[in-house]
Amino acid sequence: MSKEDVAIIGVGQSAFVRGYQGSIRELAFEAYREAMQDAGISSVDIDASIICSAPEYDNQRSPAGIIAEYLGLNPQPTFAVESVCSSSTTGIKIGYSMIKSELHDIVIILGFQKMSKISSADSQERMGRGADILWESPFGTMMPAYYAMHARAHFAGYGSTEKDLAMIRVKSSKYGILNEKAVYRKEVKLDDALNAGLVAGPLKKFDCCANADGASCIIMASNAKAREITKKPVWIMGLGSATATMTMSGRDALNGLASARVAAKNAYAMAKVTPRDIDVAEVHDCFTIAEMMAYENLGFAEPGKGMELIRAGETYIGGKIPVNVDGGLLSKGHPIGATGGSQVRTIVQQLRGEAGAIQVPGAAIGLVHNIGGVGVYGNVIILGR
Amino acid sequence: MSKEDVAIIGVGQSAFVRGYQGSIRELAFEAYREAMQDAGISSVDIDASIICSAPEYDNQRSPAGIIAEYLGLNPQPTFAVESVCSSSTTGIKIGYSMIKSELHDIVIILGFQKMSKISSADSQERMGRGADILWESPFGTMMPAYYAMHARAHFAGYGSTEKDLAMIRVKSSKYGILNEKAVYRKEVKLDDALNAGLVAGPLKKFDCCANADGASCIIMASNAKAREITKKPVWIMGLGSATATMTMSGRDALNGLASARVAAKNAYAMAKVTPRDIDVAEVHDCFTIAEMMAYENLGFAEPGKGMELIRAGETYIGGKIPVNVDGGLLSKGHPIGATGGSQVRTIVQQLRGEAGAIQVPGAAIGLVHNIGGVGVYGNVIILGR
Amino acid sequence: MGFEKFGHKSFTSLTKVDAFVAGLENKELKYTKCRSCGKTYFPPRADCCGCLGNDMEWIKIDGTGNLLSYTRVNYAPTGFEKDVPYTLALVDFNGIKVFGRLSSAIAKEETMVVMQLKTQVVNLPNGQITYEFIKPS
Amino acid sequence: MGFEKFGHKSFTSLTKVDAFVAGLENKELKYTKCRSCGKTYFPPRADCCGCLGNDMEWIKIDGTGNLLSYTRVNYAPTGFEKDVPYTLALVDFNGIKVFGRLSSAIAKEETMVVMQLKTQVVNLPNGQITYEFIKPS
Ligand SMILES: [Zn+2]
Ligand SMILES: [Zn+2]
Repeated sequence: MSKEDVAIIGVGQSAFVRGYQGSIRELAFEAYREAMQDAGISSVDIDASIICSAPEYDNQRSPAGIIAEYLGLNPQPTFAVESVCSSSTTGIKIGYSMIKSELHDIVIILGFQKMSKISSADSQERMGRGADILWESPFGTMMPAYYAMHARAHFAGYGSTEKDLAMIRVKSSKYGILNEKAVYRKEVKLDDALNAGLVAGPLKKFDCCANADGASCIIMASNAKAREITKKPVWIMGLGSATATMTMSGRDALNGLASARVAAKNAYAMAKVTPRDIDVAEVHDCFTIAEMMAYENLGFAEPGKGMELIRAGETYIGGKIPVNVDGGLLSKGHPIGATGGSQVRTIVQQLRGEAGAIQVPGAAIGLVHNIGGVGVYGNVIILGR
Repeated sequence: MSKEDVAIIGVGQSAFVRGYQGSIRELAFEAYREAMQDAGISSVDIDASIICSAPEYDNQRSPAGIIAEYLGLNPQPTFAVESVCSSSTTGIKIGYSMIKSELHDIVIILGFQKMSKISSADSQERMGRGADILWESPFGTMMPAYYAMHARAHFAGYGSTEKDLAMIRVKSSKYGILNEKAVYRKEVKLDDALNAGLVAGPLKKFDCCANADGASCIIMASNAKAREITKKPVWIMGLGSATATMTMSGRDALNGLASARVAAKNAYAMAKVTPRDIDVAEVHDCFTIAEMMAYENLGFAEPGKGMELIRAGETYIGGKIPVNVDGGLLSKGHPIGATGGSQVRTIVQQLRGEAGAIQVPGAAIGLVHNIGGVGVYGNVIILGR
Repeated sequence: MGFEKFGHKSFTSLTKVDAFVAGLENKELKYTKCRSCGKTYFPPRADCCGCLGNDMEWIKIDGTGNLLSYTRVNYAPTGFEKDVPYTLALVDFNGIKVFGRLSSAIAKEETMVVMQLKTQVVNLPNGQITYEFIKPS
Repeated sequence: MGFEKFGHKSFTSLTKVDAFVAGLENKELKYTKCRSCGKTYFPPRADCCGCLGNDMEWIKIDGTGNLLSYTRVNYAPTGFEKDVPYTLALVDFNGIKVFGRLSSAIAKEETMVVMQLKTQVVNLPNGQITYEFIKPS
């Protein structure tokens, strides 16, 4: 039995693409339009908007203001939220609290990122400055390097291998091909993944997700409003959020993400369910190793046993716990602020039974795991129909 | 009788200075230390932190992560919030909702800004990019220009004058001299203000607040925790937030700020009080005209009658409605993300009877008016003891 | 692409309404109107927040408007220093409000709220294109 | 001021712990310890989040540590392109964990988790100062 305080009543997503030929407001509108049509409401019904993205990828500062204006959401309140790659699930948590606290009845969570205006090296420089600029960035850090250090620690501690990671990418590509909104829709075979060039050892090209431009929009409502508006509300059962130190020096170990572990524990406790109750999950696979760690941090496998899940195919549809059956970040691309909302959208479609070719039969409880930075921020959301 | 759901149990502020000789994490710690000592709690008591600032003034991206780490607030959740100059009162609203919704019991709102690393022209360029970069920034916009246009419209519509604005600055300086944490503590005489050089006509040098480096910290708690921790809780009675279009083209008129008007209406309604019930107010006087408009938008005066308040001295201590008796932004300086928290701190001290030389006798209900951009974002908070 | 040509200094190159620049090149300042619901937009938009549609008609802004407010700036943000002083203004063309600069040909002394103005496209020496407000002849 | 000298490329000049750079100039890598409550910090800090104090003692990191993890990067962010490839590492010195680069003198083949390492201060050709991890002699 789900908690039925706050529901998701509409979801939308733009295509995730390499170089979006428009402004951020126009990109945001694509997700907004789809979510609004999904919910069947109009802008006057919305009480507040929460705009989620990481700054410095676009010249427009304070994007909440201009996006709220473009969506027709004045004079309702708006503001921007950021926890890098987990910004839009942080937005979901805030949306929940604003509705549950009775400040607002209907809130939209709009996540977006347009990364294509800057080069890949500049993008890594920005992500590098999302690490500690006093003590780590001066060494030339970047996201693939941090996750590579986690991979190396996982290999050393548990005996997982490059092949295990490649198998995660093969699964991603199988489902990514089916996702019309994904940026990468080609098959990746095990040998392709294993033979690709090293980015940051042991991570190779296909272990890494691509930058992309994209937007997502989630519309949340109180129980009363949700009952009025939709026949298929999806309820927020559990929310967990946690952090770990930004500096690697402050971490106990690099073979998992402590923030995800704590966030998961809190989300399960709030939802009063266990990992075994989850029918379908979206996890933050910005790198293959991130999905491997998620298996363990979410309790789908014991610590160090995540590799057994992928080896046995248990995270495919039909397995014990289907994970990232929409292709995940590895195939969809990772437009930072939009990513969490896209994950939530996939789970909502699954719980409504509207997931088409990737439907997990009978899915009733789903989970979203969205990570900001290298586990600096961890958000876990449990949804039920 | 105040609502007693969520209280403020600790307040702190760094000195607001021209060029802070440290990093943003160290600046944040100064406000945090004072607030924690004020509340008499330790980091393990805190359930979540909300970090408020405008980006692009410092190379550190995703500052919430590094600041939460420096404050010793892992693994508790954190995230960044931005609504430019009103970021930290947006943080207060989110903190309220997280406590009222029972997600968390004790939350800190940490606002900061370090602006001194960049030149004044670069700072205006950034603020300029906080306007619509497609349709307004290409003309060379900046904050003083936008507020100057509001001043001109106010003069033309209501007959207010440059002298009225200068009188607001004179009041500010009278109280700013008494504020040890203010960046500007010299007397400004009426003639000084009237004879100063034009920045953007009709606004002159002393009509404009100065950039500053600073931090503020507000600690909020549930009723149960507040009762346990402090003998002088200050309660959140009302919260109102609203927006106006970022583009000037979308506004009905420039002689007031619609977002402040709507936010005030909502805050009064939630608090079940009227403007006449307010004993002391902190309003967002980034420019003198902003204080003038606030008088009217908050209902302290009828539209067009704000000038009568300052002419009659009614916004001094002893007047009908003392406003910005801590010197306001004009004297304290305006470290964007820290400003709202500093305003809240002043009102909390007033309601506790701890405001010293600037104490408004018997103050029981106070108001904070904090504006982001040129009225793009408006937050009004009503506090009661 | 193409939108980077607009304004004294451009901050962005991509928008779905870059036809606005083509309009300027034809000496026309245009707004958009939603063909589905009739809502009008200046600044022009590609999407209608009223009806969620995206079928827009471009219409020329004609005639005279009245000056709602203005300011003459003596300082400028980075990139605009050489233009100082210049006058920013908001002008109402029968409900369509347009933000821009006043022509430097209009004397400071004669500038006043409610004065009548019309628009004129200006090709700038740096190759950029913009519009400004001038006195009706 | 002074902190901009630290690292292959600096992102900031101001911190209250710029004495760290002076330490490097004396060939010493140091952490801080709170004189009030004894809590130790690397990276070094000016403030103690344990007791809210700010009276810190500087202590040298000595001896050998063990390699917790590492990665050899083939791509670099803007400003570090010429350094590629380089190896980032986290090394544990008896509970004090230090992030940095491995000396390029350590062969790729012999790099492995748990290998023993010590620190060495390095003056870079561009005038910057940093530290790296080397094999104990
Ligand atoms: Zn329409
Ligand atoms: Zn201590």
